[in-house]
Amino acid sequence: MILREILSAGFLGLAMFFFLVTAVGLFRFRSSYARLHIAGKCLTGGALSSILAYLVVAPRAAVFARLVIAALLLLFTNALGTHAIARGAHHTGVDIDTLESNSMEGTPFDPRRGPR
Amino acid sequence: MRRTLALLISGSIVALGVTTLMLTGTLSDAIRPVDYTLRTVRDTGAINAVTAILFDYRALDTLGEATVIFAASSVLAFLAPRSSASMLSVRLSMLILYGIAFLLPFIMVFGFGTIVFGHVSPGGGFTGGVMLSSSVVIFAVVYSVGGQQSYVLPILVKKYVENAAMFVFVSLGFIGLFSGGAYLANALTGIPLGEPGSLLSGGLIPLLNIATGFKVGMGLALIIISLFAE
Amino acid sequence: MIWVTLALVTLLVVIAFYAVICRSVIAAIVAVGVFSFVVSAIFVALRAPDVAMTQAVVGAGLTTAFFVIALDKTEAADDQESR
Amino acid sequence: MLAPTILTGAIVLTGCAFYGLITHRHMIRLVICLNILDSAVLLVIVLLGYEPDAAAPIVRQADLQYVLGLPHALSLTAIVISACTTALMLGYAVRVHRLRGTVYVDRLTRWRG
Repeated sequence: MILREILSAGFLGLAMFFFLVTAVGLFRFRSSYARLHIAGKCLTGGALSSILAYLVVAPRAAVFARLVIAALLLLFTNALGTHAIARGAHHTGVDIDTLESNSMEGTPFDPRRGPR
Repeated sequence: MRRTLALLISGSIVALGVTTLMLTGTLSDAIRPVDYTLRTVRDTGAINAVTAILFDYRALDTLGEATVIFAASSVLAFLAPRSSASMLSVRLSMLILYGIAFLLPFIMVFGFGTIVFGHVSPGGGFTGGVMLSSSVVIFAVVYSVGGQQSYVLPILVKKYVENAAMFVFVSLGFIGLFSGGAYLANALTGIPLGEPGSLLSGGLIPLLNIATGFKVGMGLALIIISLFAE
Repeated sequence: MIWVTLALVTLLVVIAFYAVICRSVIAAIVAVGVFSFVVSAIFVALRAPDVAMTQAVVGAGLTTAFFVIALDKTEAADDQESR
Repeated sequence: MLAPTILTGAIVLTGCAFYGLITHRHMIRLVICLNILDSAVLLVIVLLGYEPDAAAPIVRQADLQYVLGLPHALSLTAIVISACTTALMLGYAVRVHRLRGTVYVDRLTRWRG
């Protein structure tokens, strides 16, 4: 019992590390594709780690099965969503070296000017 | 000028609220919850007290709520002209098309499961219906590239399903009236309640759950299709 | 548990401030989606799992889709006006 | 301790939403502010039934203390209704934009001859 709880705490620590890396990366990177990259990779890792942390202390078999299905679907949909957003950004003309502003205000959307 | 006025008004709202809170204490001190949850299980046979309240004690309110959804979808369908506008101008990649096709059955099964198991676990007709309609959103976004708005169900079929679910709900209420109870009565009409906690329990509650789920799902799907076609 | 809820309420207020203050509309829409998720987490802390599920599905899924569709419709016609 | 925190949060959210409702002129921003106001009201309603050290209102054992289920049912109805009204308001906004060419409220009130 003790071993499972220690393992669960370790997985939670791993998830915290992944989420921290994701947050830092989202603020530090300036290009859209780099931000999508860190959102697709490290966020999946963090979510999977936090699911694993509950998986090792799951009380019943039904909870275990649901968590496995949730983990598989998460692994699938996160990559799919990142791919869709990146493809949409590519089609609307966001370049690989277009840097975004990091300010709190955000830039007002101007359809005539466009990102390029 | 306007910003100053807004700051003044919202600041006075916050100050007034916090002052009232500090003067009167918290709400939980004033109102003591009475424990009637166990009585809910005895009365209706459903172990989820929220579903029991929604579909037994306050079932008439649920009927009115379904009417509100019906009215909203009617008004939106009246506003939208029947044009074949499409959301996207870019063709989606093969990865997304086949990935969503793999993913959609899971979403639908989850929605139907939430509806059917509504009286023994968290969930119910409203939540499951919204999940079903979100699968319609995915259909409309992903598979409506060529201006074809509803890929799986035509709009007319959605309307018929919505009306049929409403009819089933209303006529299930008449069972209680004909057997000597009130409208939408459950246990008073002599329907066997079953063992609490099993799937076949709660008398009329699972049937009303299913009818409400189809009603809410198809109503919200019609609203979404109308917003798309606007 | 109490500290988690306190942190969630603080996060909620910050997100609401950002959704009201920020300049671009699409940022406000995304902020409202995140807002709904935080509200549903608070509902879980208040022991209301039904309300939390419904809030997560409606607020973060359906309402965000409504907003994005409406913004797309209004801005597409703004481009034609070209004032 | 939990109830005053959430009540204060709801009051601040109300002030926030009113600030947005007064300052903004974009219709979709107004609908967003109404959504925030709605969520603040829902928090207070759900808090009405809360009791410390009580379980969620799904009866699995007979000797537990459960939170009140009635506010949950009412707020469940309110959430779905708020989704419907949001869709209705957005539909009107799109319609107004198609008819008058703008989504800004102060440009709508100007007389066009």
